[in-house]
Amino acid sequence: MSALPQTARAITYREALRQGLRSVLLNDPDVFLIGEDIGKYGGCFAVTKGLLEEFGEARIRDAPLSESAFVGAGIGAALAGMRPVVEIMTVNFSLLALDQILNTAATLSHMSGGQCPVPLIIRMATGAGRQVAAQHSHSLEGWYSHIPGLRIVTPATIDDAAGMLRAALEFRDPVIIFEHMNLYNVQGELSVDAASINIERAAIRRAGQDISLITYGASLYKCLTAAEQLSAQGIEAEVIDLRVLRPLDEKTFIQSVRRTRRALIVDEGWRSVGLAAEVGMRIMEQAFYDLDAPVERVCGVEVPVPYAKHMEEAALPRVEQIVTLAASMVKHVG
Amino acid sequence: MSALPQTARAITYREALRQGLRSVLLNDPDVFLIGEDIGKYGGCFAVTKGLLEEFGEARIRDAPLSESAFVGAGIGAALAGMRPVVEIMTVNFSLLALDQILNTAATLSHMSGGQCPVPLIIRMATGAGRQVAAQHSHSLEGWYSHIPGLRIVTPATIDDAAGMLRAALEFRDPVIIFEHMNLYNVQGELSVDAASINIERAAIRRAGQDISLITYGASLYKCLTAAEQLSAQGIEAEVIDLRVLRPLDEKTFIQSVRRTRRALIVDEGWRSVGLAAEVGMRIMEQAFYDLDAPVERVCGVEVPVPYAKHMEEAALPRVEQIVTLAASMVKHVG
Amino acid sequence: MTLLPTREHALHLLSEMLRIRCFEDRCAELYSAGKIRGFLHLYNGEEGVAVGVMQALRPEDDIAGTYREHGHAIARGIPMRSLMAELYGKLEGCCRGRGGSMHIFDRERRFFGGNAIVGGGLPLAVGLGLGERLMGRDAIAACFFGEGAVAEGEFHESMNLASLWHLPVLFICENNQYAMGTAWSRSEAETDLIAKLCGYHMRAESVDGMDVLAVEDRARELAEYVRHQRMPAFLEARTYRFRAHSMYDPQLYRSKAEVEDWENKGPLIGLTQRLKAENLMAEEDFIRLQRMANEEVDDAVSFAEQGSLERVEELTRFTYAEQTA
Amino acid sequence: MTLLPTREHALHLLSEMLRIRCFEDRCAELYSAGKIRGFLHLYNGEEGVAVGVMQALRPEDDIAGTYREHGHAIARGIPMRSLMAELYGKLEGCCRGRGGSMHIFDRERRFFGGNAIVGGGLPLAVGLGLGERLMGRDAIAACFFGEGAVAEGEFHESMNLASLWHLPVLFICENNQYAMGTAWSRSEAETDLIAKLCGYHMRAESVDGMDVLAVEDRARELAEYVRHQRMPAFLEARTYRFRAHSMYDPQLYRSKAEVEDWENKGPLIGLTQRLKAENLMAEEDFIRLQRMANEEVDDAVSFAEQGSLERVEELTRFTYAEQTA
Ligand SMILES: Cc1ncc(C[n+]2csc(CCOP(=O)(O)OP(=O)(O)O)c2C)c(N)n1
Ligand SMILES: Cc1ncc(C[n+]2csc(CCOP(=O)(O)OP(=O)(O)O)c2C)c(N)n1
Ligand SMILES: [Mg+2]
Ligand SMILES: [Mg+2]
Repeated sequence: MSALPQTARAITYREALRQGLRSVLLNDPDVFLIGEDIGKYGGCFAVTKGLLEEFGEARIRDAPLSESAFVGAGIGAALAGMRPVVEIMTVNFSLLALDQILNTAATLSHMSGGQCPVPLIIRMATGAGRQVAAQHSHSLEGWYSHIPGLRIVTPATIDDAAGMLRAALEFRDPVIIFEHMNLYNVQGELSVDAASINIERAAIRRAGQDISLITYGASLYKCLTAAEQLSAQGIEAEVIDLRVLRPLDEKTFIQSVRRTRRALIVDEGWRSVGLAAEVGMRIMEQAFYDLDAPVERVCGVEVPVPYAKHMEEAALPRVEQIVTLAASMVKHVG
Repeated sequence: MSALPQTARAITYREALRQGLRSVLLNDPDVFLIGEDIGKYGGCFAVTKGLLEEFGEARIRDAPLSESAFVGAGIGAALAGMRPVVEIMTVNFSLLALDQILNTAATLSHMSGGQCPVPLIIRMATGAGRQVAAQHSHSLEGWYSHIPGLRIVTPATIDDAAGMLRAALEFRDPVIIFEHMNLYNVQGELSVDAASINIERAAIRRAGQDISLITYGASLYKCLTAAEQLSAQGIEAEVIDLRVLRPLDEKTFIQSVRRTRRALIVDEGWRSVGLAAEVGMRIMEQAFYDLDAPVERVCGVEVPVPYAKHMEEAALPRVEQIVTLAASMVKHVG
Repeated sequence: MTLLPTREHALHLLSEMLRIRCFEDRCAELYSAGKIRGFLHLYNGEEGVAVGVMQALRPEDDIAGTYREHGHAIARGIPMRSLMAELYGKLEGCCRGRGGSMHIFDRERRFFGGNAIVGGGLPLAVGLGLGERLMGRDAIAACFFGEGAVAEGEFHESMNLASLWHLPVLFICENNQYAMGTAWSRSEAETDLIAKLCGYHMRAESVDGMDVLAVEDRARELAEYVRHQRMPAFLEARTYRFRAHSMYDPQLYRSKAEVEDWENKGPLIGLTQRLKAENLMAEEDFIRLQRMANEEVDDAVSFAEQGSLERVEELTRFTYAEQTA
Repeated sequence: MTLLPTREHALHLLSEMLRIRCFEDRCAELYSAGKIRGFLHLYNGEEGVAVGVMQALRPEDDIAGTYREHGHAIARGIPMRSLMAELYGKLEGCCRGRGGSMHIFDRERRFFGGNAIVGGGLPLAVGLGLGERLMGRDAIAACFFGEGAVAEGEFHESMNLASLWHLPVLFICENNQYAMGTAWSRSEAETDLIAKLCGYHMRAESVDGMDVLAVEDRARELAEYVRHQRMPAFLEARTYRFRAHSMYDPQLYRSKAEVEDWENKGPLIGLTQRLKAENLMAEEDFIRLQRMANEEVDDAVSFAEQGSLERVEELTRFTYAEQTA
């Protein structure tokens, strides 16, 4: 995580998320929160800590363990005119609510001929790296981005953590915000006014001309570190943080690849039929003749994430893998 | 559906599935069926009709509407030593059981260090084309094939409908069999001994040297029809039926593409982050230098499938689209 | 036996039920004629439930129905034209032809579907109730669902949440005794539905769903309770569907005699007989109402026939909301 | 008050509980020392439930636990060595280090997890019961779960299915009154769990989970019922967890006094006092048992310390079964 600047006024990603929540709660009386243990307990990852005391039980609603019902409750409340922000502890548990998310939230606007958009925000933790094993370590945000009607965002930076929620509320669509578990403790400076954060564009986090490293979420930091190491070898990588997985901002990465002529995609999700395949395929479709080498991907290995540390590490994208593959791609062809 | 031969001894896809079920019920006393309305009602698509009368209530178990519990019941019974075959009426309802499918069935074998494989078969209907609208028309088989630990198969032919179940029972893994709703009434001859059907290899359904059309499920017939039309234009398309979406048999299509140097993927599932992206990306990774043109895809449009016939048609891959795109790809380069 | 209301109201109830019956019978014909496609689930026999309950609701209340929701939609006042046009897949349909029979929406009338996932409307209705509560309005949410949904996990979660959070939701279980071909007793270990409800600390009662007056009576009382106590309530309406589950159902699971038995207890027959017995209605009144209903359906059909088709260029429109917040 | 069993059996129960307590306390230390990682949920205070219930089960019976399952695993007879090695992530662990604390499996002892999805083990246990029934064996399935799972849809579906299908499943709800920070009364509209069960037509009762003898007594009776009647039964064990939910929990939701109160009612204290009062045990017996437990844990720790690591080349192994059918 060293790539993120540590400054005197640094706050954690967790605090940035909390500031984002506080500010929308303060600004919009229709915003309220639902989730398991977000109130009295303070949030399973402590993101919502203190909000119950500040905003009260009506707006910070602890829910019983019933993911399907309380996501559905969010959908209904959104239809009634409120702006619910629902927390599901981790993406693994969201499978219990998938019927409501896919069959209802994502579908109602179109199916009703535009009458019933569902302005619902869902936040969930995702990702591995804390040895919490198979049933708590999935990275399904890429998988979710298959679903039309949803907007999928993956804040990786402190600014995005603070500002994406407000930006999401500008839409009247269901938006899912995926927070990588490994980022909560990351520190950084809140550098911009949250008002300028959008959820429509990817961001170039590092400029370079030799290869495009395309990524999102916690893998951004692995790519930035890899880019530093590549730079030491004389290879300048451009690092693109997709930020929004659906609708995908292909313009930013296609333009980058047209310049660099090589792309490596880094995605913690399982490799097959994942987000990396989509990014690669878009490049195939739109920049094939610009490529000097086939697009490659470094992804999560296709196994349920194991507990043991060395095995978990082996299952996730590693900096050294990125560096080696990127270097070989640049050197391979002219 | 004209591409499938109609003969005197023709049976329907539905009958072929039923024969497959009967034969495993007859051969293996541990096989039993669970599902909603598979018994008294005769199956919502009439696949299981008559089985209750023949095999009795203990082996043909009508389940109440509780997808999660009865899929879980299948998992547990499999662990106890039985060979359950669970029917979920359509893939849309399977979302209610996704926790059991992903967090348990797909995960147990690896997570338990190999102690607890889950030899469970799940059958479900998939696909659009019958104007049953958004909540009954999803094609999520490609999406499911993201999940390690599952085997995903998509019988498209009469032979596969009859034989894939037996082949699936040869594995001790969870296997999901996706039956496209539009195929149930298709007729054809049962041409081979079901014993020779495997669920490991893709099949070349039509040989050709100018372009590879890569597809599966009901779209196979669209591709075969398109191939005939292309042939009239002097273009010989090879048509590949993937048959198994996970683990993907890439060898067959990579070899084909190496020969034809062009590939068009046809997939009724939504385009982004779907199976077609994976196939395209594999070609990128393994046959990039053999390609004369970028791989293209014809997929389901990214909307909940609408009810009105003309709109539904517009949302699904069409023969004319395949023909036009394939022809332009062949003419464009080379 | 519930007291008879004024003649005017009684005729209104009868007329509403007749309108639904006529609409449904016509739908069956139109389906055979290939004008309507997809899955079609008709409400014949259950008209007393939708009509009875709807009397207790106000325009500001929210409604969630099932895929067997033509009756709810008509009783709620959605114009037959917009409904029929929807079944025809026409642009003039309430959902511009995107929804079809199982997905009727009318935001203006606060009719939030039409849901083809059994049990899927329950969490949504809980949310509508929550929304109303948080918005500080005194509207309530009414949720119709079949008894088949009771076995689903979403039922359980929704009952608990509505009760725990004191939400103004009126749950109406249309217990027509079959879920497709599965008899109630073959899907539930405990077949006394009201006994089941004791797990949720919620006011609950049963009513004869074939008696529209009884349904109205209980719905009014429960709706008032929900509205004023801001607590959910549960009404089981015992009813029966006269037709097949959908247009594909050979009905192997029940006997003709059983169906006929129930037909004789039908909601239209019951009310008609009572009104005639009490001299509140003559045969010509009935004929007039039936004719009016038929004419309304005729009009809806010709409206639908003349309707236009959405342009296919609009296919992806509304996948995302057109307006931002 | 339940009658005391033989001295030998009483000491066995005490010893089993002590083994669990020692193991859990050591786990807490090892977690602080960084030897164990991930989420760790300890069973302190609830030992009477696992130990009491396990007396009623036979080697051929199936078991499904939760992520707080060290106690179940130890009481079932899974060697501490293989358990501790698993917590260390070592190849010698029961799952070769792939599972960790929340995912303990031991097929030989028919211990089917370890499940980190709240409620996730319930459908699985229903299936184990179904499997036993269909295989024609007289084994039963025992399913442990926390009271937090009761609000989940999977609970409802599983209760209904087990009862409807007459499956031999013994459900044991470990009601320790909190699901993470959520008190039972804040998650359930109806807080009488046995009343809730009336919706499933299933034999159900509550027991003081702090009294291992009472738990054993009720579990034996219900297990016999399940085994011979081929019907499910439900046991609520009222208990309390002494430690935080997991290693990350500041316990803002309950007072120190409440915890202390319950500690004084602990299952170890209770049994120890009774045995001493009845002169069935002397202080040195207790000390001996404790020493033995400690030694067993010491041994398990050194076994785990000396364990090896799975080769990373084996990462994808077991994603699919190695043997075909
Ligand atoms: C979750 C889910 N599972 C299965 C189905 C298929 N299905 C459609 S209607 C139906 C029966 C529902 O019965 P009930 O709830 O009693 O309503 P009714 O049709 O009797 O009005 C079934 C099983 C579905 N639509 N949704
Ligand atoms: C479906 C699901 N939702 C949320 C969680 C997060 N979670 C883990 S344990 C827990 C509390 C469960 O409480 P209970 O069932 O009472 O068991 P206890 O921890 O008290 O033993 C929660 C909410 C989860 N693991 N699974
Ligand atoms: Mg019904
Ligand atoms: Mg608890």
